[in-house]
Amino acid sequence: MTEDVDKIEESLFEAPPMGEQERMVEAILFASVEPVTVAELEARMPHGSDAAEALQHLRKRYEGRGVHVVRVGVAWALRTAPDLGFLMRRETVETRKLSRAAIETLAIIAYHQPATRAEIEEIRGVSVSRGTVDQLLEMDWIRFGRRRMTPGRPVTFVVTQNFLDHFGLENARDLPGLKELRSAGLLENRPLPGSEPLPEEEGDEATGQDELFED
Amino acid sequence: MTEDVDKIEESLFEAPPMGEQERMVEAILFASVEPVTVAELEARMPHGSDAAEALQHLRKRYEGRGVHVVRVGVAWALRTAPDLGFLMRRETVETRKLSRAAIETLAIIAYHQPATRAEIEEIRGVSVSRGTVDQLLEMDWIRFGRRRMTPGRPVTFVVTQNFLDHFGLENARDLPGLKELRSAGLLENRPLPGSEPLPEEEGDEATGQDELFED
Amino acid sequence: MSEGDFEEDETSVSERLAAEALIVDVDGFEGPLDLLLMLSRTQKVDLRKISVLELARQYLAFVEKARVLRIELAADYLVMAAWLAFLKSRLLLPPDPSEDGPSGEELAAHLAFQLERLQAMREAAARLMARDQLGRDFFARGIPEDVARVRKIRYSATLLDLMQGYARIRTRDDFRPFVMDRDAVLTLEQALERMRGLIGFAGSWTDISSYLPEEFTHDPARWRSATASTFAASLELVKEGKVDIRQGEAFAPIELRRRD
Repeated sequence: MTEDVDKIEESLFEAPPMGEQERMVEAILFASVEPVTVAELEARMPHGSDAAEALQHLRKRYEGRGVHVVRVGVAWALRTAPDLGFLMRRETVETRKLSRAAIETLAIIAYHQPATRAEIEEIRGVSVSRGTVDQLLEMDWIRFGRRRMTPGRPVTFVVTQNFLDHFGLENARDLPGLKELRSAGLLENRPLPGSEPLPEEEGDEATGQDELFED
Repeated sequence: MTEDVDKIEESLFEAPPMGEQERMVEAILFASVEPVTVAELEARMPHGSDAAEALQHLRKRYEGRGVHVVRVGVAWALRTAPDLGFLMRRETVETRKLSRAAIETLAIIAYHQPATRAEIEEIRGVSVSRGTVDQLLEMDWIRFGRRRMTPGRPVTFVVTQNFLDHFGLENARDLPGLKELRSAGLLENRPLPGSEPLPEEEGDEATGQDELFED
Repeated sequence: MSEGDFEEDETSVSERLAAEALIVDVDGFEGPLDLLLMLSRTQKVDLRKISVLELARQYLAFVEKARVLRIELAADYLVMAAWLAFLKSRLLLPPDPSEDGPSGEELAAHLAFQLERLQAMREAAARLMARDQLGRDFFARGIPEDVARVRKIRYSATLLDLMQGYARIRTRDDFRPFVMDRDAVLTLEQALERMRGLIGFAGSWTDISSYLPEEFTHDPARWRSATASTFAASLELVKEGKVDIRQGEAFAPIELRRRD
């Protein structure tokens, strides 16, 4: 430490060589917790130093490097090169189970497509939240189908190729029917009398499902 | 964002040129306060990158500069050149003053690691207070090593990467005077004549300092 | 402790002052080994050439003085004093061939080793602390650019989830209004009406469970309700003289037959 003080005092009379000044600017910019002005640099460097010139040398030295000397207002700082920003992100993938509402909405769309929001709500017996539909759209498991040619021309939803890929289905018609669900023990209760017949038991189902493959 | 992802995916097939890899290592080390391991570097760099080689290039490039590439155990970091410390008074962090007991305990662990509490006490001739060990653990300068395979399975202490970083050591073998102390037999665990030889004497000494580098 | 007195007389004024400072500072010592190391410095020789006998004398004199000044010494200082007294006797008396254990010289050598090792660790600690230190002499990046942790949430669902979800909706168990729950109940009237229509076919003994409505046999709640009401309806029909009813034993099937 005393040596350093000597060094400073010595240099009261003679500024260190520019290469040395550049090193100093580099170290100060590196270690500072905020951008540093030229005046601050000079206040910390040995007397007679020319921080502005040292900065220009340093700036040139870092051209094209992974780190740049950048101007922040009236001050200077070192920053990683913008094109390497992708290195500063660390992606962690977290797997979460889809909510029950989302699963049911998805199932209704898959079995009844094209399905309007009103139809989904009617089948589920509760309203479908915007978030649920948005989530499924965002996951690219459903997409908008053609509008219904009914009053209000409501949008319809259909499942996507991505959905089929995820569930290992050739097409949505491969979804197991209620009979299979029952034999798989998934259906313990019989459907209520008066509830809609299963899509695959009805003729219009075929036209519905075809919509998926039209565009 | 998506461009970056594309970039990464593209490079699954071809690693970027070494100059580009060097820039990446530079950017990552610049951005981080903590030393970064080669494995971490490679995990963040495009597939197929050779961070170890890029590090060697980078280290050479920073030779004699105001900032150095330093090795800390199995990790790497950028640190200002020690000769410029006098410029950084403003950045100096007041470290908690360590007691004499804490400093000696730290040195004994560093030079004898892995060291049990009993060994530390044997060397210092007094019991080691819980507070001393806790303080060193809290500063992240020591950590628990493997238990000794001796009766009672005592815990051992070893120094951490943070310790190496703080004292500018590449690894624990670089401790000042380590070789001399060892050749003078002063790192041996010599039991009191006539007493039961300490079981850990068996072979443990040889592995002692090396333990740090096993994991 | 005449030896201690003798030694005190022999010591110079400065050494006496040093010895007194030791006493006053007794709390400042990190145990008896530390004190011994301090005392050993008065011999002004390499630790390897130290006179352990002399050191033992100094230590015992110190302990004696502390006793005179009524300074409470921690137990480990006294343990060390006892050990040193033993060592001293070993070193001074001719070896007793009948006695086992290490010689005085061996014990003295070990003590010297301990002192040397402690001294070496002290010096190593000092050298360590004299190194350039992070945050004092060299510095890490002042404005770290933290790695943004992008947490990507991937939602998962299996085909089974999808099927179960759909099955759940189709059965509407969860969404049926409360009043609809009466559907799980077969009333006596309903059972009776049903039985009247079916009883004509019961020419031989028939288990009454075969009269349960088919759609009521899968759900335990409905099954219970239907069984109870069908049984009650059967008794009503027996009362009306339309059927006979029997049960072989407890828990055996209850059977019906049309009464002709």
